[in-house]
Amino acid sequence: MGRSLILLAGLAIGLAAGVGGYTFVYARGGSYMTNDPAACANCHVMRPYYESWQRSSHRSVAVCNDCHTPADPVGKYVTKARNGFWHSYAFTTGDFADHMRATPRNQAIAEASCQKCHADLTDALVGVAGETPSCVRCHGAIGHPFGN
Amino acid sequence: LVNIFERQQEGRNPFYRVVDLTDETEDPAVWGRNFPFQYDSYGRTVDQVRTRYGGSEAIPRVATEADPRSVVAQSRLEDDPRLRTMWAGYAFSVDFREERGHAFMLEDQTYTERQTVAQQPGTCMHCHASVYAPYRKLGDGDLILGFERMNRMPYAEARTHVTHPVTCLDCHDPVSMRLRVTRPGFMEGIRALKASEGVPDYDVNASATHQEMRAFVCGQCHVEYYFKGPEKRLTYPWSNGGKADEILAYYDETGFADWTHAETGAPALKAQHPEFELWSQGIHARSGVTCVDCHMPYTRAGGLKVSDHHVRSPLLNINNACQVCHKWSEDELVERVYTIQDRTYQMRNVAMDALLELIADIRAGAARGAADADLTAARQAQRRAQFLLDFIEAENSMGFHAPQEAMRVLGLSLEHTRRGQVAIK
Amino acid sequence: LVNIFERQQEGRNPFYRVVDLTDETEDPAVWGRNFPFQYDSYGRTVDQVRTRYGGSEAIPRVATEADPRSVVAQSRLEDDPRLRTMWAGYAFSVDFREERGHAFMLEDQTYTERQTVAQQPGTCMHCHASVYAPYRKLGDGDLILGFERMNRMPYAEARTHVTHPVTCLDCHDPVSMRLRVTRPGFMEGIRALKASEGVPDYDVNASATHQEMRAFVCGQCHVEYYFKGPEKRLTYPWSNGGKADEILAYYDETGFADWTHAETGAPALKAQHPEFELWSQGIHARSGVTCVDCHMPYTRAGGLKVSDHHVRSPLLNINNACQVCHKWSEDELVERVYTIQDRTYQMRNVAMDALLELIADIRAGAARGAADADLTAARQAQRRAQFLLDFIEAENSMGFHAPQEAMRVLGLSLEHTRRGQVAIK
Ligand code: HEC
Ligand code: HEC
Ligand code: HEC
Ligand code: HEC
Ligand code: HEC
Ligand code: HEC
Ligand code: HEC
Ligand code: HEC
Ligand code: HEC
Ligand code: HEC
Ligand code: HEC
Ligand code: HEC
Ligand code: HEC
Ligand code: HEC
Ligand SMILES: [Ca+2]
Ligand SMILES: [Ca+2]
Repeated sequence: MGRSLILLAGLAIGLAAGVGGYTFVYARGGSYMTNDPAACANCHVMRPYYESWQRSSHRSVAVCNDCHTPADPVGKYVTKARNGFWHSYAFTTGDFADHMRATPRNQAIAEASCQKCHADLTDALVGVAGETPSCVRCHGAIGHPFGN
Repeated sequence: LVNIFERQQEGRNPFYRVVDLTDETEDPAVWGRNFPFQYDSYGRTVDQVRTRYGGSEAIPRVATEADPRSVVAQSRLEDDPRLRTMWAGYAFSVDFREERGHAFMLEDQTYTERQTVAQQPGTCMHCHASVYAPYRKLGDGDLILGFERMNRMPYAEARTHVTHPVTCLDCHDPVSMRLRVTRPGFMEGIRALKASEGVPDYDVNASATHQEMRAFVCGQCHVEYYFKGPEKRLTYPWSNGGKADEILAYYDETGFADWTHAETGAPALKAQHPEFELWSQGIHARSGVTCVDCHMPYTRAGGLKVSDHHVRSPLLNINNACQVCHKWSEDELVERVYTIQDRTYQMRNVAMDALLELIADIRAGAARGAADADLTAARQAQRRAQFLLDFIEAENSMGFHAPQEAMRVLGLSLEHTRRGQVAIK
Repeated sequence: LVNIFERQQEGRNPFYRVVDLTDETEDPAVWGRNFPFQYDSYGRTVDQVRTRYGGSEAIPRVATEADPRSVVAQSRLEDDPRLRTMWAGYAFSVDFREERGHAFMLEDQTYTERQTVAQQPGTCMHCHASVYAPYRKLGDGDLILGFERMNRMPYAEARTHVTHPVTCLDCHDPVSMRLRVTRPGFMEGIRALKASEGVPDYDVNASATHQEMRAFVCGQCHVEYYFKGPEKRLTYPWSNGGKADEILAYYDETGFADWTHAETGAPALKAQHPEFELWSQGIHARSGVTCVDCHMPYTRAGGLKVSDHHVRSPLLNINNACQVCHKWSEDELVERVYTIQDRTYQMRNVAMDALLELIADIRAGAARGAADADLTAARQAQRRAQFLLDFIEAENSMGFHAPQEAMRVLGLSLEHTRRGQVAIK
């Protein structure tokens, strides 16, 4: 099946379901709506990240969506739909790198997520910096310790 | 009258401002009332602890009229007498010590014997005292003008205009607490450097990112410099670029020399603490890791994360300085640093022994009346070999800030020595 | 959408065994029926793509009776004619090419002109053919005995005993698929190295960790070596340690020389591909990062995670080779490698120009009848400078495997050259 066709199919159903169409159903993407990390691990390509998260200091305190979706409820589902669609599309076509990198948009979301829980602790440095410094720069391993 | 510093939406900057700070507030104790954690750690820069190549050792001495210090750092000249030969005829051959914490900067400069054997200019003050307020006062509000005026004074006179070592005011805006560059030498130096990279009219305080500022505040002083012209203007020689050989090319083009070598007559150069320049060539700089990340790492203080103002060797603070980014054990991290430093030290010694051979060869050549052309070539080689060697010798991380680059520079030093010996033998 | 269905299936499926493999199964095609992914990628080592300092370029040539190859890699001698002088009088000065993929190892060895200008021993086969089964056959089941017997044969005779380049059998146990060391040269070399570190009677296949094995399988061949004694026993010179200067000390103690330099009469040494030795001194080795992590990284084949058997330059495969550990962009990672390699290349050239000056000085010295003592000292210096330079020149990562150590070795080379010139001038 041609990529453009998949894209169309994906778009059609995807928009309806809010996330990646056929893939969505088949890959138990319904769970995309839940907060259960196992949902993300439905895709074997997510498994390494799931596993590294399980080894992270945060496994007991934060799930995928705490760090990979924005705080506000609307943005949360918009992001899920957006990622859900593109991940489903990429997964279906197999068109993605073995070692994926968060898109700038999702990097920003992950960065911002730290503040959700640590604002009190970091107010001082954030205030003086005049901008929120990158937390990931030093705490890169927080969600996923060395080696996915 | 407790007024809480204006909070942005999420309630940032929960500092209680018990006093108002202005651009005239020099005394760190006053700032300390608003920021006790930072003030306390700032005060701890009086500690003296030695590492294999860094830190410093507290050497007791009998205080005298001329030099009231009862404790100094170890003498580098006694550790390695070859330095006396390298610097023959220059003040550094009389007194050169391991550097220690910020708290000592003003007294160490005031009482070094380098002051007694030579007449030093007010320019020196730029990096050893809190000069921001004094410059502005001298310049009737104009920082640069005050800088120029103090440069021209004899050291003793300039000394009467300053009171503190580097203090809060020198790195922070008193109202926003943002980092800022207050040193004319760096403002002009970084402008020249950016220009050499094709960025015109660079204004550091307007254009630098927050991340860059975490290195620039240190680059104000931890850099190679010289005094330009009769007005002794402090100048950072970066208009060709910041690498050791680019700086050497700048000095060769301008024909500048710090002094004439007493044993060979070579137009010699002295390199000084180019931490900022060497760091810039390393993998950490390339990865956005700044001086502050390692020398003032965040630390937990009560319910806050604060920057450790006890500026010191990271080897004395591995946990905060390195382990957030590197999951290796403390011992392993120290070993990694020592492995890098030991290699650098080995090559430094090879290059220094070779340089001393060249110096001896030039003396012998002059004694037996070698051809002027050969002598001149050999002296030029000595000037260059010596500057490149000194660049790594004077840099204070023993190569850690950029391990491969440090070895490249030492290799180039050895190459100049070789050519000099070929020319004169 | 079949695509995704397959992927979920693969996700669960382990590989099937359609054929049984034994210690006699040499043909990779047979193994390929059980392991198609690995076999396919293994086959791709015929690709030739060039990077700034690595990979290789496919140069078409007219096949001849003597050399039927219609494509070879670029000549390193044409790229840098100074190598001819460094190796004057040795086979390498006649033909030396950039190395290419594993698929070519046997034919490139068979047809290099180094075979026509010199009589090579069967020992050569150790690293260019699948010798595991042939050794055991020759030794009536005894690997070491077979190794010794083939070493003593002339190359042409030994050649008739082998069929394949390195193949599955050489790195894998046919039943468990576990990694294993099959090369006597490495078994004995690593034993000597461990002994020098105080570990007696080291048996690599019994004692090595899985992680170590991921470097040892490569260390079987990517190492410095020489042929010991009349029985031409392949020997890895590690009993003093694996650093360049420790290996040089070993050769000096044993008084070994590869050949006599044609222009100076120096007892010269040739260093060859010490990737394993240099890597061992680097930060990656220290961090447990092995050859395989970068040159055979895990890759997604359908839903399976397999090791990429297309062994090649990691710069042609940055995402799998580097980005698993480094979050930098591909361009940035390539730039980091080139920055390291360019520095190494600069110092390599400085050291080589200096060496050629020394060679000229020795010739001039001999011509004007300089004192024997001086000539001997200069020739010793040439031997040492040359070996250390060649150690980095012959190493194939242009310094990347251990950037600072590579510069240290080049610096030591330059130092020997300097001393040699001082001795003879
Ligand atoms: C405590 C915060 C946190 C949690 C919980 C977390 N992650 Fe992450 N994740 C991050 C950060 C930080 C990054 C890196 C973003 C960057 O580099 O800018 C990241 C990156 C990723 C990436 C992209 C790979 C990369 O390196 O850019 C994937 C995929 C991912 N996470 C999946 C998951 C999944 C699946 C889960 C749940 C099983 C999860 N994450 C849980 C913080 C988290
Ligand atoms: C339908 C399969 C699937 C599911 C379910 C899935 N992912 Fe992914 N995800 C992918 C694929 C495929 C990619 C690679 C996309 C690319 O690189 O273009 C990816 C990439 C990512 C990335 C990095 C790239 C980016 O877009 O920033 C993050 C972060 C991520 N996923 C998080 C999650 C989280 C969190 C969940 C659960 C809420 C999740 N994924 C569920 C398939 C999936
Ligand atoms: C859903 C809430 C939540 C999010 C989101 C979150 N954290 Fe945490 N984090 C916690 C909790 C709870 C702890 C453990 C309690 C404590 O020590 O404060 C913790 C601990 C930590 C610690 C100290 C322990 C350790 O693992 O070193 C660091 C550092 C940290 N978080 C950084 C981050 C960064 C960086 C991010 C964003 C990438 C992040 N956190 C996102 C809740 C969160
Ligand atoms: C320059 C490096 C750096 C950056 C940037 C950084 N941190 Fe940290 N962080 C540290 C260090 C060092 C510590 C350890 C402090 C200690 O343990 O004394 C730390 C500790 C923490 C802790 C644990 C405190 C404790 O011991 O309970 C949390 C939570 C945290 N950081 C969150 C963040 C967040 C959120 C950000 C982004 C706003 C951030 N960090 C940015 C270096 C950094
Ligand atoms: C990645 C960490 C790191 C960064 C970034 C870094 N340094 Fe260092 N620095 C070190 C280490 C490690 C040493 C060696 C300390 C020792 O030998 O005890 C050192 C040594 C020093 C010394 C001598 C310290 C002493 O105890 O004598 C000075 C001064 C210095 N650095 C200044 C700087 C400046 C200025 C910058 C930025 C331009 C910088 N450093 C960037 C880690 C760092
Ligand atoms: C106003 C000039 C000035 C500024 C700005 C400055 N330093 Fe220094 N620094 C000095 C001087 C002078 C000394 C030596 C003091 C002495 O030996 O008496 C010194 C010493 C040091 C030492 C050596 C301490 C020891 O124990 O040996 C370190 C480390 C250091 N500085 C790092 C930094 C860092 C990091 C920054 C920026 C955050 C910085 N400095 C900013 C002038 C400065
Ligand atoms: C561009 C900034 C700068 C200027 C200008 C400067 N210094 Fe320093 N000085 C430093 C730094 C940084 C250190 C700490 C690093 C080191 O010692 O290498 C230092 C260290 C010292 C030390 C302690 C170590 C030693 O050398 O014994 C003395 C004394 C000293 N300076 C004297 C002077 C004198 C005298 C002058 C003027 C002729 C001067 N300095 C000008 C930046 C400067
Ligand atoms: C040599 C430069 C320097 C001096 C002197 C200095 N600071 Fe800082 N200070 C810094 C740097 C760098 C940071 C980190 C700022 C950032 O990253 O935004 C910092 C951060 C701070 C912060 C913000 C919270 C935190 O800890 O990160 C406060 C408050 C502060 N300093 C107060 C002081 C006070 C009070 C003094 C004098 C007693 C002082 N500083 C002296 C360099 C300096
Ligand atoms: C804010 C993060 C950060 C901090 C803090 C940090 N490093 Fe690094 N370090 C890096 C990065 C990034 C690299 C480059 C390799 C990579 O991309 O992972 C690196 C590389 C290194 C290397 C290998 C490069 C070389 O020069 O050989 C050593 C050794 C090292 N760091 C030691 C240290 C030590 C010791 C400290 C503390 C004094 C330290 N680092 C502090 C991030 C950091
Ligand atoms: C951290 C990654 C890494 C590790 C570990 C590593 N290498 Fe490399 N290797 C490289 C890079 C990068 C190059 C340079 C490739 C280029 O210049 O195109 C290279 C080059 C080579 C080359 C020349 C390749 C060519 O294309 O010409 C050989 C052969 C080699 N390595 C063998 C080894 C061996 C054997 C080991 C283990 C003993 C090893 N490498 C370990 C990254 C690595
Ligand atoms: C049996 C000996 C042997 C073993 C085992 C071996 N190699 Fe090689 N390797 C060679 C030879 C011979 C060549 C050169 C072939 C040629 O040029 O014809 C080579 C070439 C290479 C190249 C250069 C490819 C290019 O494009 O330039 C790389 C990279 C390499 N090997 C890496 C490895 C790694 C990694 C391992 C272990 C997983 C390994 N080798 C195991 C003998 C071996
Ligand atoms: C200890 C293992 C080993 C032995 C023994 C060995 N080689 Fe190699 N050979 C290699 C490796 C590894 C390479 C690829 C790396 C390189 O070319 O530097 C290689 C590359 C080559 C190449 C291709 C590149 C070039 O030099 O033109 C030729 C031809 C070659 N060897 C011939 C021989 C001959 C002839 C002998 C015997 C005199 C021999 N080899 C013995 C390991 C070995
Ligand atoms: C130069 C050495 C070498 C050769 C030749 C070689 N392999 Fe491998 N192979 C490896 C290494 C290294 C691994 C990684 C093993 C590990 O880390 O456990 C590996 C892994 C494997 C695995 C395990 C699954 C995986 O991909 O990680 C299989 C199956 C395999 N190889 C099959 C083969 C086959 C079939 C051939 C011949 C066509 C072959 N190998 C030739 C070195 C080699
Ligand atoms: C399995 C993990 C891993 C892989 C794969 C890996 N690295 Fe590294 N790399 C490291 C570690 C660990 C360090 C040491 C610094 C540290 O502790 O973070 C490092 C350090 C470095 C450094 C700084 C040290 C130096 O020599 O300057 C560079 C550059 C680098 N890596 C590039 C690469 C490149 C290019 C590749 C791929 C060819 C690669 N790395 C593959 C883990 C890895
Ligand atoms: Ca010191
Ligand atoms: Ca090659």
